[in-house]
Amino acid sequence: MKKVEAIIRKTKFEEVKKALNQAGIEFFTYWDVRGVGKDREERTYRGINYDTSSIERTMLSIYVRDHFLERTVTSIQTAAKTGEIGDGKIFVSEIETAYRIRTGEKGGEALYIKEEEE
Amino acid sequence: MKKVEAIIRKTKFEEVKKALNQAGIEFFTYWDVRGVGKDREERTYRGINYDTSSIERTMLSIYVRDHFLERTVTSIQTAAKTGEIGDGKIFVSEIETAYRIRTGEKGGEALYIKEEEE
Amino acid sequence: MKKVEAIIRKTKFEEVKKALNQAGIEFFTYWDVRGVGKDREERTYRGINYDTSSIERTMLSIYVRDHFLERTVTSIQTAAKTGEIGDGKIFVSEIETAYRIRTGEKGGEALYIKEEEE
Amino acid sequence: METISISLDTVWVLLATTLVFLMQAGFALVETGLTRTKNTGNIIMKNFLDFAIGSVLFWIVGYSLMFGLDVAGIVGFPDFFSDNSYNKTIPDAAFLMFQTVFAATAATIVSGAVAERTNFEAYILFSAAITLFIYPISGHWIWGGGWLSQLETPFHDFAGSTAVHSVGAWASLVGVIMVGPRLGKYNGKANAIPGHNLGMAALGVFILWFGWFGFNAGSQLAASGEENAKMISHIFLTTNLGGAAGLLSALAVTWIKYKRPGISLSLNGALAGLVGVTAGCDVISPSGAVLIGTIVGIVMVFAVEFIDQKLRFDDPVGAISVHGVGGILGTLLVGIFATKGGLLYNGGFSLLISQLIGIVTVGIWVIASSFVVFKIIDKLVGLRVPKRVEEEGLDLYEHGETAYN
Amino acid sequence: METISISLDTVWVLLATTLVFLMQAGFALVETGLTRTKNTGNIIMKNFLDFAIGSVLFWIVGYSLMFGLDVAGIVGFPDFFSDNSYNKTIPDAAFLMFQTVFAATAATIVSGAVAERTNFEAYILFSAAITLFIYPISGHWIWGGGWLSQLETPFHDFAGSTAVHSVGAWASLVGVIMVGPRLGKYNGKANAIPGHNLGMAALGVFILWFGWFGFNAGSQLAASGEENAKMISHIFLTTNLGGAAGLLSALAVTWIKYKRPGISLSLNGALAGLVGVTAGCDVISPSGAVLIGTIVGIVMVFAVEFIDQKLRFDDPVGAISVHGVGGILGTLLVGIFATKGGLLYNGGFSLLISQLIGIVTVGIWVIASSFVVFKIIDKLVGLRVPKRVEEEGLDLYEHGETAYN
Amino acid sequence: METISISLDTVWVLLATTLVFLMQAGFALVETGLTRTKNTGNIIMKNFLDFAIGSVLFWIVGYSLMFGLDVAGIVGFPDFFSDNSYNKTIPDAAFLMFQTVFAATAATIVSGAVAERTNFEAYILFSAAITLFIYPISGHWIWGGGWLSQLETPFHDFAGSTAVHSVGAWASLVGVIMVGPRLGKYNGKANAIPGHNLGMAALGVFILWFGWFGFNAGSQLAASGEENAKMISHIFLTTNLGGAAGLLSALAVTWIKYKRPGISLSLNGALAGLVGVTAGCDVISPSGAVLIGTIVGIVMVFAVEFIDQKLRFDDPVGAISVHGVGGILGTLLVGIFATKGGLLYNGGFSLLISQLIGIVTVGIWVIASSFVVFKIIDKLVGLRVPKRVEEEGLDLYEHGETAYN
Ligand SMILES: Nc1ncnc2c1ncn2[C@@H]1O[C@H](COP(=O)(O)OP(=O)(O)O)[C@@H](O)[C@H]1O
Ligand SMILES: Nc1ncnc2c1ncn2[C@@H]1O[C@H](COP(=O)(O)OP(=O)(O)O)[C@@H](O)[C@H]1O
Ligand SMILES: Nc1ncnc2c1ncn2[C@@H]1O[C@H](COP(=O)(O)OP(=O)(O)O)[C@@H](O)[C@H]1O
Repeated sequence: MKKVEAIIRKTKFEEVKKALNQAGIEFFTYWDVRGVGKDREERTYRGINYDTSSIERTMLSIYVRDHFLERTVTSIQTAAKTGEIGDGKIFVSEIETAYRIRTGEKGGEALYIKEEEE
Repeated sequence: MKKVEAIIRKTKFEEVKKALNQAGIEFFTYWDVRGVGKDREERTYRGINYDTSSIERTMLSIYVRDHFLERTVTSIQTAAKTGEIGDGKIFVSEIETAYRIRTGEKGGEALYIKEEEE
Repeated sequence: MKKVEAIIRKTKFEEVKKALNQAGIEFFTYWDVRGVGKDREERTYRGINYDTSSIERTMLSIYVRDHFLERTVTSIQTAAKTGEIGDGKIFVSEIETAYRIRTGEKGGEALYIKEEEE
Repeated sequence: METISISLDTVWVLLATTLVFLMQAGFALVETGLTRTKNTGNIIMKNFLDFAIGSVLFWIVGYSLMFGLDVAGIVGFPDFFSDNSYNKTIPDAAFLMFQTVFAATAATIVSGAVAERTNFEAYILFSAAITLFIYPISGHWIWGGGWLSQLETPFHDFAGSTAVHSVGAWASLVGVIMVGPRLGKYNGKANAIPGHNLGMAALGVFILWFGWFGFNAGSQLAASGEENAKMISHIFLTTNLGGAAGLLSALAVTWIKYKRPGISLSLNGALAGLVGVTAGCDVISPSGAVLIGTIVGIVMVFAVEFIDQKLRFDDPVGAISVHGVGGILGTLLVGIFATKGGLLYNGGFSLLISQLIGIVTVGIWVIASSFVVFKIIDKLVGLRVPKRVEEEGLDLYEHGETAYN
Repeated sequence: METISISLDTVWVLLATTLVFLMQAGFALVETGLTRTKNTGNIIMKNFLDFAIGSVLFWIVGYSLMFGLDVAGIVGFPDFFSDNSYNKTIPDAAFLMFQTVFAATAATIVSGAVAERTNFEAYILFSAAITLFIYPISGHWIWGGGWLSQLETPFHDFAGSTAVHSVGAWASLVGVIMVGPRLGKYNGKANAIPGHNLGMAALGVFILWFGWFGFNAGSQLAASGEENAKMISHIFLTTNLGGAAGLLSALAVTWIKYKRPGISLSLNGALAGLVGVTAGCDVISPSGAVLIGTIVGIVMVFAVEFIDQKLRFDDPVGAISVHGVGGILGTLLVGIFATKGGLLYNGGFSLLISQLIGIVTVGIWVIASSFVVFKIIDKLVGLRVPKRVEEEGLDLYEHGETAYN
Repeated sequence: METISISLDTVWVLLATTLVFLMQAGFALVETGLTRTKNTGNIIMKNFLDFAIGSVLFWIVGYSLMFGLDVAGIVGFPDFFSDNSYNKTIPDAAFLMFQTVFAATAATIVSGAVAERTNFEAYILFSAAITLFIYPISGHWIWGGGWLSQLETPFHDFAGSTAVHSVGAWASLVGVIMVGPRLGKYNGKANAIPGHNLGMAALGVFILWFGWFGFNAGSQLAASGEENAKMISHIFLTTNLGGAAGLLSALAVTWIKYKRPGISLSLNGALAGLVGVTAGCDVISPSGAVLIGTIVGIVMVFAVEFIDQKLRFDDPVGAISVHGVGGILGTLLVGIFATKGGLLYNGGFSLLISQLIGIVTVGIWVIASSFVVFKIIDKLVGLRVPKRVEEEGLDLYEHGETAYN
């Protein structure tokens, strides 16, 4: 099982969501973060310039079974891209195990609705 | 050392916290996230229906020593369950190492107060 | 490639950011979290005491190439420390791979600007 | 009377009307501020509907029930769409408007008390009932020439500690009990469910205080002539001192009781002080206002704790304590502090007794009628939202819209 | 006229001025509440600048164009810095101030409609143009002694359903079309872009309603004498019932159409009802106000849907529907509901026809002049912000400051 | 004087009182908006306490010190609980109420300047001192018949640029220096600590502007008679133009200096402009108001930068620049722009000199007395919260309650 973390532009969220849905990824979690990166935008607050390079981004956290990994990454990659600095990153890491709280199912099963896939 | 990530209903937070405390887990971090899942609720904004399946959830991030893992998972599992769709998930992954900023302690030690356990 | 997660005091954010910059870490992502820990502060709302030990913290998430790991940890360690309870923790885990959305670059490359380093 | 006097009185009443109107915004802010994000939209809607429904129904029916030709001291003679003149000095429409914003105030008090778990339809129906007849009938007793105003020593409630605030509070009490506490409020012990935005609540209290000048001084219904000018000035002073004293005393109590100066209870203290001086703002001295405000502010904090933790009635915004306890005490203390007729000023007990009679009978009427109305509504549409809706928020499930995005 | 009457009239107009002034805050809150976090600072600034620029320019130029000596029924004779007396009863400065806050209202309507993607400089220039000559010229026709007021049956727009609200709405329409929709609003289908804070929007509506009492009743420009006292009281009543009916009817429509009582559209309903009764608040009966409010509230909801989903004009706050549809219908319905001269009251068609003439000609004027002004501005500085700026927010890129930190 | 005139004057003053009262909410919003989330509750409480404590203490003591029988030009004869009549025309209570809301304004200015690090108890004590004697004594010099009003060419401060605003600002200056900067504000360089909610701050500025009409035009203390009617209308106009010009000029400066139109400094600009015209709103022409507003708006921006970055006095909301620089300049410029007695109008230097004398002596008085008071408070309870409290927020540690949940 893999965890895919993607830091994307807030404005690209709807498109990424749609792309993920089309790729069969129906479940994920996301929240607002601030990213510090190259796309600095200088701010001025009451006469003080402060180079806050921090810009609002959305973090997606998606847990997928291994064979879903590729299409997840590709969907995000494609949908979140604008080609300009600041598009964000995708990170993949290993997850040992998963549980579905509602049923107590463990492992890969926790990630899909059994009846639906069969 | 393990990292337990749990995505739970906001409304279950207090119960989960209590359950974790009773299981001896006194430290954790949490924040608000939005979950995209099966429990879609349709919204209407100014005449446009938009199926936003995103519902507010709480993400817990708990770093535990291996022998604490089971009871952590069980506590959350039990306390966060309502049995209805949308209860959330628990994910476990491996953490290589940890540091306590205050003392610089490294590894497992960073996760408990030495004096207290001995 | 490693992922460094650090839970620090909100008030230490600016210093940590500066320290990271000086150590050559120009990219990271952060968001507000609430930490449950030892530094409980009792609250009273309309006559009810409720021991919410939860205090606002900042979570940093930094993905670095292996040879950057040490200095990343050290920078945070030093800059975020006050010596009082509640300074927070740093956790390190393994990341399998990374992608830069803008270019599609994969792996370590996704984490630095090639031209700059050469 | 000279036309210029009429004009000035009209201007006064109309401007007071606008001030009281804005109290609707004040209530909306206090109530949303002291509850949770997920129900913000719902509470806003309730406050708007209170006013809109109240404006229409009070005009059509309630107004005449309250001020129409007295029938046996109990109720005004119904006269739909009110084309009679119930006030001799200012134009009908001005008097109707002033009374309308008062009626809406009584209604809006309930919305905070039953917030975060009440079925939207049920609430609307109840809100309609309160402006339709609950408020107008007891209002008739006090202000419309009914039996309380015919007592030998007439019941004295100048601007409505009882007529408006207690009415809202009694209805809230019945509502809170019948709807039951919010999920998670009492499981073994009483839990704190902190409001989501104290800044909003604070702005609401400022706006209410602002509106209260119109509420109390506008109730003089006149400004022309030296007597009126003096009286409205006096009312400004007593009103303001009442609010200030309520705030300070509640703050002091929380500071002593809970070791730290509490924010949301201090805000409630200001409101309780204002409610407290409303009945007697015309007949008490400035010092009397400070004393009443202080007493009410202190008692209110204990009342919140008692109602919340002992009685376990879940009133998220403290409406029962602020408007009920404040309203009762304020009305009663007129019998003690009134410079004419008050116990302290050698007026004997007769005023105090009249006050007591008014408090009790209005209480009985509102409790009884509210109970019946809530029962009927419960049968019709159900008082409470389903568990899931309450958990995830009324905004999403009842309105399909969230307040914060 | 006696000096005391002048004084009372002056007090009335000045206090109405403060109420209308606060509507600027109401607009700012509604507009920020119904848009996104990232543009909050920008919208606030636009609302402040509307008022500041309007205050200065209207005083220097617009005021005389509107109220100066009539030139061929078309425009007032320009008289910079207005030291002439255009009103016989109250002091010049009072009349100027009252008219200034009206002019600023017309301007501010546009800011919501074109929010979230318009170049800040472009907006400022347009806002200047509207108070400089667009609003004053049609205003002259209606209130300044121009041709619409010289019709055999004069065009009746008591407080500005057309003169103020429709003017703002027509300009909004042109702006919305020329600036184009926000990124992501229409891609294949029409998407919802939910406002970021309905609590703000609700407070804004309460404040607007509050200010509307000054807007409509202040337009009487007098309070002294029995007739005036009756009239301003009457206006309070019709204004309030119009707003209430608009809210209730819009709520009902959303409830039926979308199965659930919509929040933001109900808020718009209250505003639409208020806009609707503005033209005729002096000549319609209370029941007429309820009917007009109801009609406008219903039509507004359909208008929002039609404009947004069929025409695909992206108006984030519904300004065109509220002020335009509300303004047109409200003005027209005066011809039907006016108790003197209205169709329903055996007045025949002549008033209705005058109303229609006024609506159409003002529409043509504002559309044409706004179009030219927007074209020129587009050439000068460009109407729209770059894609990147729109995506990341105008606050950050245009002001270098963010509203929430 | 006729009683109807008294009545109208009373109505005027009372309504102005409500407007000025609401400025408390305006200050609270500006101050919370420009500071951080973690201290929101604390700032709210400070604003409420200012007003509540001020209402009580000013009534008991301050009022007589300010308006009582003049003792050697320095102070009024103390007369506790003020039962003397200090104003010949309107009722005592009306005059007291109007003066109370003024006193509270002076006090509340300080709360923003020392926000986010001051010990709550210390602040309360200081706030009490300011309404108890600091403000009343200099107020007596200016408005209570004291020596400044006895100068050959009397010091002219119509509505309180010096008497209210500068007093608040001088006290702020002393407070800011003695309390010291917020942690993290200056480490090597001056750091930006952005306010948490510009929407709140903007609403606050709108509300302050709204209240300012009452502040300035209410200071006429009369509305009856043609002269008064003209004067209050004139004041409305100059007040409004001052605010508008301040906003526009501050905006222009930020745009030029920082390349982009700054939001929070423009808001400050409006306030500075309003402060600036407060002293002379009765004696300057509309054009004079625009000029004063413009000058003050420009200087204020430089002052903020200078105080913050050069002097390194940490004033989170810019109170010293807005109320101090605005107050000083505004008062001084009366000597230049007053249409009677101003330098530009051939009035020579005598008024200018009187203005200078007033500015300087009031400054000395407030600085000296504030210094002593702060020193004493520091000994008693300590001026500053512990490091940990400041870091984690005053709401949590001082009140045990957080504003946002
Ligand atoms: N190494 C990293 N660790 C954590 N977050 C990162 C890292 N690199 C980039 N990000 C996040 O991705 C966002 C966009 O990355 P950025 O480097 O600015 O653009 P690009 O990937 O186009 O070069 C940043 O704002 C930051 O939130
Ligand atoms: N694969 C996943 N990746 C990330 N988040 C998930 C994943 N699956 C579920 N979640 C989160 O858990 C929440 C509840 O899950 P859901 O599937 O709706 O209910 P259930 O687990 O009861 O079937 C979702 O709203 C989402 O936030
Ligand atoms: N095991 C853990 N899992 C998740 N978060 C933790 C854990 N331990 C500490 N934290 C986070 O770090 C913060 C500070 O830690 P705390 O234990 O209070 O201080 P210290 O590290 O100085 O002993 C906590 O508020 C919490 O957010």
